[in-house]
Amino acid sequence: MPLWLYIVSSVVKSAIVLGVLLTAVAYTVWLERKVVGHMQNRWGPTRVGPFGLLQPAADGLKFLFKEDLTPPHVYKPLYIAAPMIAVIFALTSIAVIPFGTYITIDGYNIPLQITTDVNTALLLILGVTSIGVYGVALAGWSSNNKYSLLGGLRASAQMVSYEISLGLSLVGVLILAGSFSLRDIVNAQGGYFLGFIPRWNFFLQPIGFFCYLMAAYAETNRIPFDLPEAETELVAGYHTEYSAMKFAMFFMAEYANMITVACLATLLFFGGWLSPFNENVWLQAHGAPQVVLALLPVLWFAAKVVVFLFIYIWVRGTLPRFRYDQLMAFGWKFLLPLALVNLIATAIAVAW
Amino acid sequence: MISIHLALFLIFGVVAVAGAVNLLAQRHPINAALSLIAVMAALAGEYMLLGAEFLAAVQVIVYAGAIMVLFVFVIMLLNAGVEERTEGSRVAIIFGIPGVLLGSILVAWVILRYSETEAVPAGALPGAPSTIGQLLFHEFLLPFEITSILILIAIMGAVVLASKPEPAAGGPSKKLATEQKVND
Amino acid sequence: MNPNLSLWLIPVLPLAGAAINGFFGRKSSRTAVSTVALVFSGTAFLWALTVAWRASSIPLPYQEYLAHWVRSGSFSVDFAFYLDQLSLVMLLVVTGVGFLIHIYSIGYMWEEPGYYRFFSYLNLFMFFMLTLVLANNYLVMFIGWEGVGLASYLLIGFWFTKDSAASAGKKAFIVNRIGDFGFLIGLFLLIQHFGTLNFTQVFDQVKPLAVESSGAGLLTAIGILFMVGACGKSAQIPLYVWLPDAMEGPTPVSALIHAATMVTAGVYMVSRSHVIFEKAPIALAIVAIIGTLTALFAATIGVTQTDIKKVLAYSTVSQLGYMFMACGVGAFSAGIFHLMTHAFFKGLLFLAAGSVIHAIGGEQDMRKMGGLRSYIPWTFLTMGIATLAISGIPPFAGFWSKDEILYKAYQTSWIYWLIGVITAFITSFYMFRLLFMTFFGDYRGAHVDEHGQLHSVHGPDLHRDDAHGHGEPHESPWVMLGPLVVLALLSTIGGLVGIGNHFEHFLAPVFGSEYPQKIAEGSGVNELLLMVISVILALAGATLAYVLYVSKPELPEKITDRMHGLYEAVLNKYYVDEFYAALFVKPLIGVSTSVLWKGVDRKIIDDSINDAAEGARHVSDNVRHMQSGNLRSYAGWIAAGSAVVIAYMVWLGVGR
Amino acid sequence: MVPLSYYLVLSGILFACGVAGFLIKRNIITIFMSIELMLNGVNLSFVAFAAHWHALAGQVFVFFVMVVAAAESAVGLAIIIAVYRTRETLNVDHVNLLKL
Repeated sequence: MPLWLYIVSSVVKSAIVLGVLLTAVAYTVWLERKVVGHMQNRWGPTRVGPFGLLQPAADGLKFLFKEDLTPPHVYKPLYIAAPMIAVIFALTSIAVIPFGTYITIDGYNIPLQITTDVNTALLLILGVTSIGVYGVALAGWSSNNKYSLLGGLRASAQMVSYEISLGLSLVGVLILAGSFSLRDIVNAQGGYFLGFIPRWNFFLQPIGFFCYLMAAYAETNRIPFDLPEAETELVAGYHTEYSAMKFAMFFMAEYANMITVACLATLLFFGGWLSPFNENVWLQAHGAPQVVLALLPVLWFAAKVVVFLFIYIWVRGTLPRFRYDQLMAFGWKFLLPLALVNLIATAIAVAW
Repeated sequence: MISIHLALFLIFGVVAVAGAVNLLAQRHPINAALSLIAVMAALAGEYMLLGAEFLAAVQVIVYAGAIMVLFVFVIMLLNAGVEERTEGSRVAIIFGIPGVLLGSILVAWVILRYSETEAVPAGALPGAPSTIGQLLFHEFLLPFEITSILILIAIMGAVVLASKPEPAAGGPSKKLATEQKVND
Repeated sequence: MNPNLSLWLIPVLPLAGAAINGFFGRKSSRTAVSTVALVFSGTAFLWALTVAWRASSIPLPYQEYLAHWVRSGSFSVDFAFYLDQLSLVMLLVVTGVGFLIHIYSIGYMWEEPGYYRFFSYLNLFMFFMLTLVLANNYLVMFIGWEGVGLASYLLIGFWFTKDSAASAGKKAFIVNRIGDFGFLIGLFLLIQHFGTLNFTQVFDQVKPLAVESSGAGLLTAIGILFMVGACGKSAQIPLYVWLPDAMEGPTPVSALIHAATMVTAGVYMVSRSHVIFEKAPIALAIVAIIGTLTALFAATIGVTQTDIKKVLAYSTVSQLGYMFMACGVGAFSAGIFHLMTHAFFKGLLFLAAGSVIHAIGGEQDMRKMGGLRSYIPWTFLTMGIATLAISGIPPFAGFWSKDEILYKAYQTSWIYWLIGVITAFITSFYMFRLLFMTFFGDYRGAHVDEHGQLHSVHGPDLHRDDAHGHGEPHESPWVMLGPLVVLALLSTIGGLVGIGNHFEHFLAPVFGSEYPQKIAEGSGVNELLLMVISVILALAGATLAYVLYVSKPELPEKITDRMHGLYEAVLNKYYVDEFYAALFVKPLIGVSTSVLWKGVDRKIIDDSINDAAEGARHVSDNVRHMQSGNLRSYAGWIAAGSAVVIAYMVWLGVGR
Repeated sequence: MVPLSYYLVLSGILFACGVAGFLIKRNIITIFMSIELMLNGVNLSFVAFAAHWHALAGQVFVFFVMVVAAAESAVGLAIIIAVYRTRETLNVDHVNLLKL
């Protein structure tokens, strides 16, 4: 592949992914409001556009034009840097996530992924996620507000704790795939059990998936693990002192993280872009255009991600918040041992 | 012409050195911690250049993601402030910085003067996770097990040291959780 | 292939007895203590007999190697034993007489506190004496040499609560040290010049050397130094002064250590080193002169002593002089022969004296005895035999050995002979004086009514609780009389082995055969004449004693009155002790006090140590400020140190 | 292509900065971070040497260094908390009871 094509394709891919991602973030917010609204027997946003579809745009505009207040006794450099750190690292992790197979342009296979297939993609995502803690923690500390500080402390402790369970829950999948490469992991899930059940890791690793989901919810500070921003205790937690675009950045970071988690869940446990049905073979046999063949997996991928986002919102609308000690006890005394048992069982099974 | 490899090396190197110097210059521990994170991230980049992908990832996850989080956590917990200047510190600065400068210049000169100038190609030694794992669980199994015991001891030691003199009944403290993270 | 004689058992058995009694004796009954002591020393004696029997069938000398001791460069010393005819004789004498005295001691010491201690010491002495006798090199011999000194010290000071006993012990020890000093220097000379202390190796190297007849040389020096050591141990002029004082110890100790065995160690050592002495005529002459003079000198003192044990002590010194005289004239086998017979009769004399003392409740002054013949007939009988033996009346043991010595002395020089014969006359006189004063005439002592009162005035047996409660002198129990009888028997017939030079032939492998040939040359008539002269003189001495102390008891007073000055001098042992005190002890104490104690010890040693401590305190007082407790200063020091190391490495690298 | 010595120089500079930080910093946490900086400097030379000598063991060493550093910082920070609890200060110059 010539260098220019590499650069051009990278730039184009980055632009598309970023655009899609930000839009997705915005519409996840809309989706959440809508779903939660219906769950709570109300309508959610309805006024702006049909079904309130333009609501995200209105919100964005509002954030942009609101006055950006900076409280007087904050530690300014970090106060400003914190939301940036949060959003940057939230968006970075999407870079290594593959959305589909390849597009062939002029004889060159261009992977549907911003970077090339990195051998240690999963590790990079974990690393970037763990760095994401700094955004929350620094925001809480630099605000010079005790609620914020408590929120920041809670967030860092919580995220650091659940990161272990998160990592361990993935090791089972890694053992099955034998690689850190997300593409390899997805490809390892091709095929069917008994001819019709997709060979997804979910069916092999149900406990692993459960652990992953719980840890991921905690990592993203979502209900029922949203202690860092528990409004009944800490006003708004680490972003109490933030407003306008800075506040929006935290919001974006949170939803971007949700999407990353959903993508990972899809890739690791639900076959990524692989279809549950065998329609690709059928389509190829019937001479479907190449573009369709290339984009159909992306569609499958997106569909699965949306399902996960819906589950996120569903959980939010259903479950109450943990108490902090319950949260820690759950993480250390239940989730970690469970993930370990799962790991050992998987290792033994594979060794057999 | 500077190769991309050298350019990347220089970029990461400059970031690392800048972070290190900033660590010295900053008086607030949290800034120092952030500088150190920058150094570590830059070093992860250097590791990538040297082909040590796994180490680069571990560097980020363990150092930047766990150890430094722990530092930041403690700084926040103790609400560490700007360090005050004292007589001793001035003496240390007057003698320490020139000494260190002199020392590093000397070492650098010696290394550059006397070491072989054989170049290290980018990604010269692919430190893939699988090969590292092979090595770790075969040749270095005993050290690996010993370090795991070390970590276990460190966990218990940290819990004992950091727990309040009167152990509170009930679930694990926040501290416990944080220390345990190091096990990653 | 040499048979294994297990020589090591002989010394180790008494050591075991000493250890058992020493560690557990305090809590044990007297019966148990005596059983242990007797069993171990008796077994040693039996084993010695076995060894003697088996030794007749194997080639001597026999060596037994036990362990390394010193390994330093080419110089090495082993724990090893050596058995030849000489050590065999000594072995039998030591274990045999030692065993008899052990038996005797049971009766004699029964009432004493510290009974176990006594037997522990006694067994310890046996161990060291046997080590001395069996050693195959000078260093192991020296262990025994020092060990018997230690045991002697402990036993002399057995009644350590009594001042005179304690100081007598110290005196013995210190005087012995002077002798040991000479011995040690002799050993150093041996090491320096021959590189070994092993008897056989030393003698093999000495044998080819020329006789130092023209002037004094290395061997002469070694010989004289050895003689100094022997003088100390065997109580010869000028170091004899400790032996009379050693009589403060219990009588069995006097018999065993200060008559029969330990004091003869010097004679043994000189005989053992005969190869060296034979090459050094001057040293040999010195031995002879010292021996002769001591014999005469001690005998004259013996005439005036009234303490029964002191008389015997001077007699011992005198007899040892005889032995050295024999060695000095090259008649080593005669010396050893006399050593053996002397062990019998002098041991007997002391034991009998002990029996006498026992009989009259601790009295030692002969002036308070007399007429004991009828009270203690067995003691009288045995002591009479011993007296006959020491006086040289045939056919008792002393006659044969003394005659042998006098004959050999005559062959070397008639002066030795003359003095020897005069000494024999004096010996006969004072021994019969002792016998007559003790057993004849009327009992002059007080009848003991109140227990202990009399004892507190006299005698070393102060602590004895006189449980007999008698008013009359009484015969000793058979446990004491038994050894007396056995020794009397030996004193009677022990000399017969010397007839026809049997003993000399037996020892010939050790001492060589040159002297027997000389004897063959000498005329038999001459020997018979000398024999007759000495017997006549001995009988004359006995007769004189009878006249002075039995038939005309008032005569001695007159004589002493007339010869007042001389008598006083002799009575006070020629003022030798006082002379030594003035010449050595006082200046030594003065110098020690003024120079060594106040000068060296206080000013130099103490002050230097104190100053060093003070200085260290000052320095650390200043240095400790470096230890500021400031973490970063520590870090600075570490950094500076590592910088130095790095700089050094760099310099190494650059300078390469 | 980057010569090995460049990596070594970079590692040396980082190490020297760590030493300097250890010496001139007063805050005990910062001092701790300086130690981590030194460890990182050493790690870099390990990795560079591993690449240079084609010996993967160097990377494994770095792995161990990281593990030990993690244990060390856990205990160290716990100690710092304990010290702060009793001394109410993080300035090492004020924590100087370790003297006569």
